[in-house]
Amino acid sequence: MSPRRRPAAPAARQAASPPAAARQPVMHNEPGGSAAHRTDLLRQMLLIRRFEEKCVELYSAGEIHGFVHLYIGEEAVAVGVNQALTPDDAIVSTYREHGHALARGIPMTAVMAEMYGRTTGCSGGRGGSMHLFDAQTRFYGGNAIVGGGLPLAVGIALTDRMRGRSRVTACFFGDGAVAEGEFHECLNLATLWQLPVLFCCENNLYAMGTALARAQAQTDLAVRAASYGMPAWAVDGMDVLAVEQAARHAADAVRGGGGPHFLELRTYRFRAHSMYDPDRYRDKAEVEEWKRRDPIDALAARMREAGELAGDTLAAIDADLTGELTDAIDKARGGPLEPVSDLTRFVYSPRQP
Amino acid sequence: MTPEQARQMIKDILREIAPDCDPDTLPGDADLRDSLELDSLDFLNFVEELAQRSGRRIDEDDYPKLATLASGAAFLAGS
Amino acid sequence: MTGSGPGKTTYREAMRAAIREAMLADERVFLMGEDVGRYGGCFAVSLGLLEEFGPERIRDTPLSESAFVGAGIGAAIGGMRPIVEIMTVNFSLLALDQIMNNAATLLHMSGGQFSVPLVIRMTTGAGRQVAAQHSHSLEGWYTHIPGLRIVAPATLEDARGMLWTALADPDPVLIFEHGSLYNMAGVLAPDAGAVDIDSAVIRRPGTDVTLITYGGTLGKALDAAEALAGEQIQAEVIDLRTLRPLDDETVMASVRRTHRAVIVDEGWRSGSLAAEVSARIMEQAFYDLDAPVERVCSAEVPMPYPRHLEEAALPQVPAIVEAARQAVG
Amino acid sequence: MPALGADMEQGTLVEWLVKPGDQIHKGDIIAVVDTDKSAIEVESFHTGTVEALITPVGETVPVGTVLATITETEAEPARPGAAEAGRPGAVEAGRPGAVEAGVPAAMGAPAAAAAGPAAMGAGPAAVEAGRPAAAGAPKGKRAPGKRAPGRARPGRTPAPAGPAAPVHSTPLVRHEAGQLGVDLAAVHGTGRGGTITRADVEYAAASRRVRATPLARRLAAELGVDLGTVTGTGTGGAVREADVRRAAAAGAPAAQQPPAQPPAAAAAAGQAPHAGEAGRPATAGRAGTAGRAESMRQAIARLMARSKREIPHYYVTNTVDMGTAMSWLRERNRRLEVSQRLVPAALLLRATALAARQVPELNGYWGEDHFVPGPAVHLGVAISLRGGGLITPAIHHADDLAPGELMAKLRDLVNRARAGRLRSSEMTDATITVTNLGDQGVESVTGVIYPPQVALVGFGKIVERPWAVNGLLGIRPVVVTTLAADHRATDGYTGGRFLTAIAQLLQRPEEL
Repeated sequence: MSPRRRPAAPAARQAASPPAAARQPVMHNEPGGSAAHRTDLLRQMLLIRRFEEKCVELYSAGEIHGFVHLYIGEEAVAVGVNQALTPDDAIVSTYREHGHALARGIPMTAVMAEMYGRTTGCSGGRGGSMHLFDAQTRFYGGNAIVGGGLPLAVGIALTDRMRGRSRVTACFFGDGAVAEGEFHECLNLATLWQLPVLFCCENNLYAMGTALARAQAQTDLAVRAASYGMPAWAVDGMDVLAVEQAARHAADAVRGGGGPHFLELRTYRFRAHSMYDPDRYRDKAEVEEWKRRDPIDALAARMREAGELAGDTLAAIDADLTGELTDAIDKARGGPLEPVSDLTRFVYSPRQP
Repeated sequence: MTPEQARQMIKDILREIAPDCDPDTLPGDADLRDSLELDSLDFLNFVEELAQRSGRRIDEDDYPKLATLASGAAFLAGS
Repeated sequence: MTGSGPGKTTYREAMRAAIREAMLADERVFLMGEDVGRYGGCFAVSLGLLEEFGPERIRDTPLSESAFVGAGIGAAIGGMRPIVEIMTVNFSLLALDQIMNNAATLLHMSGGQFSVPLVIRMTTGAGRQVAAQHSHSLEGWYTHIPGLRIVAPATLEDARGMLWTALADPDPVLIFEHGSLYNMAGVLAPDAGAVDIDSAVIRRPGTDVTLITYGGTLGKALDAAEALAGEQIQAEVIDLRTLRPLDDETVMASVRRTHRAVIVDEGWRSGSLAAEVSARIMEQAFYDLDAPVERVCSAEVPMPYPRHLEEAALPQVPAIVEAARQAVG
Repeated sequence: MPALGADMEQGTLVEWLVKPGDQIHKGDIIAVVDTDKSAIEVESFHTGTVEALITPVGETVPVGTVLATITETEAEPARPGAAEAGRPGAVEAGRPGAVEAGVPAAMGAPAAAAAGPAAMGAGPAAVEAGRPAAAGAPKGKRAPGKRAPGRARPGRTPAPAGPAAPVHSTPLVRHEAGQLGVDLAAVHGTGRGGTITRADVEYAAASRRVRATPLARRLAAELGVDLGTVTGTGTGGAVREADVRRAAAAGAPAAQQPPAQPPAAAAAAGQAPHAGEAGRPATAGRAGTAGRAESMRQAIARLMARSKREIPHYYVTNTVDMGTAMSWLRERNRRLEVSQRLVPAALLLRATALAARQVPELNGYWGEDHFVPGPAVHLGVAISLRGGGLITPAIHHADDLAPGELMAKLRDLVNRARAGRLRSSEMTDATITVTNLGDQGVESVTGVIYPPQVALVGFGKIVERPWAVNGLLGIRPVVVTTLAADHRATDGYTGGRFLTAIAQLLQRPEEL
């Protein structure tokens, strides 16, 4: 075992340490900041958390397969950003997208069924964990090529722009994508054409096993986006209220014709890159440090502090979610498998006779 | 040997040499070699068998006398 | 738009007319690519269209193939009917991720929810001494990919008529235009319009051997057939037109008549489209073959610059004639 | 089961003439086999003890099947020139098609039994004889569990090769076999004591498969053409569509033979007399069944079509004064018993045999691209069978036989041919063939060469004609002699020399 390295300064300070609590937004200033809303945010984050935990269990039990990338620790990003989106808006996502999908409102039953490869899955079972799609909610996948979703988002936004529609396309991608050529091509193009794209960079500090500072010459990703001439700023991705606030601000601007905006959402994944990995690339202490800033615990604590969360509410929500989850798993297990005779469906569209 | 015996002997030998033919149906004056498609070796066999069974010498000069059933029987019965 | 002679039209003009017609007929249609606007298109296909349709619909893009091809895909799933022009097939490799991983797979990955009605046009092929990064015929690579439709107009009629059908197709269609064809001139019927993009056609009937080709080598195959006719060998020439999915029926029907096949393909021989066609003939018409299938392909070398070497690297009429003779015996 | 002809795929064992424990010598007749053509005696090529009879009487088995095993007591020295004798066969069998018939390559070519056909000669069969017959005559010990794989194509008749282990060969030969991908266990050795020679390996390698296009194969199957009889005009001699169509149009031949007659049925239709004379039960199948006649017809058709297709024939004709010869004959016969007498045909054959010795360019075979001289003069004699058909067994070393001996051989051969009792070697090695249609009353016959021989001699009827000698006209018996010869092998001049030789020989009958 080689000695663990801590990310070098100055990135270490910025990247590896959670933002100071003092920088957290003040609750009473938040838009739509009712207790009921915050309870809903808590519920959504918990739903994602419980879903992902269940995936670990099911994967380990051999019930679901493939590459499964968990969102545990990053829930505040998906839930926060989604607060700023309307049903007409679109989302282009990554392979770590269970949270995005659930936050977007794709039914848990459909997402779970997709894990099981059933026709009742949101992609009809064809996609699996990395390729969740849902036309209903304008959820354009589930893209498992790092950076591959950005051009799509640009194109979808181009459509809205050309059709004169006031819509936002939110494009999620990780810090790893910033190193891809497509990132730069797309930020350039989107700005050049003033397209309504909300770029949401989930900076969880690691491109798989490569720390940000080991891959990026400039680790302040918002700065790099800003260099293309679009508004860009960093947000504490462990604070769902902060994320929501930033996303609303950006989305409103995009919707209003302000061209693309860029959010660097600083977050952390608590688990391995994909289900299990040796985790040799980061320090256990670092993980523990970030876990102390668990976005769910953080929100619950603040709500309790504010007297918004009764003693048994969280337990009740949890029990509720567990029931929902059990139901989703039962439904997924009972869902039909596509007959092999349909193997080559969905390669080409059905032809008109 | 009566002509009838001679005729029967000739027929018997011909049956062996040409089993696909029935000498009974042959007109007495029909040319044996032509009718029964006997080649020179068949004919030689015929002559040899005839000489052996009848016990008489048959020279080449006698061959024309064996051309038909009638003449052959006459030849054998004669002498 | 005038052709090179009275009443004549060039391939380039036919293609331009097709784009123009599509733009007029469907407001969802737009053209984007490098230098399609002010420059008028690298091969002048879109000359004059910017002036007619404006910069919103004739979009010059930065040199970022992945972004603008991907944007075309996004626009297509968003509801538009984009025509994306890539200057040459060699550059298309910069967008291969988008073409392969998105255009060809989205319909499938989404369980049929998102189809990609996108048209990508690009120039392919050699013959203009533009050396090893602008000359290759890589359409065979694209024919490997399920989810794509690959077409190669080799005639004025197809240049004029394939685009509209491609735009009407719910799935991504790649149009490969051989660079040597743009100046090809001929008379195009005034009412020339949409043509199918499903079938191969027999460009010249014959009885003794089937020459199977497409795109830039169709002319060479026809010349070879003419030369063979002088030797009493009647060659049938098939223009595949659509390279994926292949029209097996037309090919096999011909091979069953002639019992011999020569495939002419400007791609490299190894792993080529010609190999695919040959394999299908073996699979489907083996017992009708009276000679091994012959292939005339490009030499396995990056395209050299000097004319004599370039000519030597490419399928030429004498080689086609020789291959046909070999097959006929 | 020996291949007694190119078209023979199977044979029915009619009778065993030996039993386990019997001492046998090379050349002994050990069994009788019924083919679609004739019952044929199978001779042993080895001296030894019969170990086991494997194929039971009445069973129809594919060519190449082991009939019996013989323990060799001692390897006899190979007949000098045996290898040479095999050569033409090798070449012949190497032709496309040898294997197509489904028989192991060694069984190769032409039709011996089936071959009788041609209006002429036992030629090709003869050629094969050296090799295939050997395969038919089981020899050596059969190694337990080690069955020599047949060279028949997979999926066809299971044809274990006759000769089985142990395989004798030199390291060089083994090396070459490895290079050529030849399984030595499946190769018949023609060398000393059955040793596999280099030539055997090359032969085996060359004869594995017919080169034919898929279309040609399909058409051949549809049209019932045996690809093995078709000459390919494609690259590397590949048989193509046009070749098959040509062959079909020329009346070539079903690839599949009708199944052999069950012995009992054959016997019912059989000819009794000579069977009895042979001292054996008349169970052996005999010529004359409809099925056999038909297949014989087909075999004749096939072979003759091939001959005309492949061989550029030229013809020369001569009319020979037979006055002296006939007088000599009459004088000679006058002194002899019937059984000792000669027929004129004997003189004609004798003259032909001697002429063939004098003009050896006409005595032999056409190989791939060159003439291969025959090892001796083995005179094929076309014998018409009662009930139709033709068979052309060979009189071996005919040039060494005096007219009386020749006559005796001829009578024996004709009797046995008509009784369906020919020997395999007689079916397979003629080097030149004679047809004599004089008995049918025709004046001349211009024949079709029996491939791969290069010459066919025809004699018409001996008739009296006005004849001028030294300016004086007289009546003389004359015979028209014709020669059909392969122009690839010889030119008309050679043919002329040959006919002249016959004419001169017939003028001095006392020296014959």
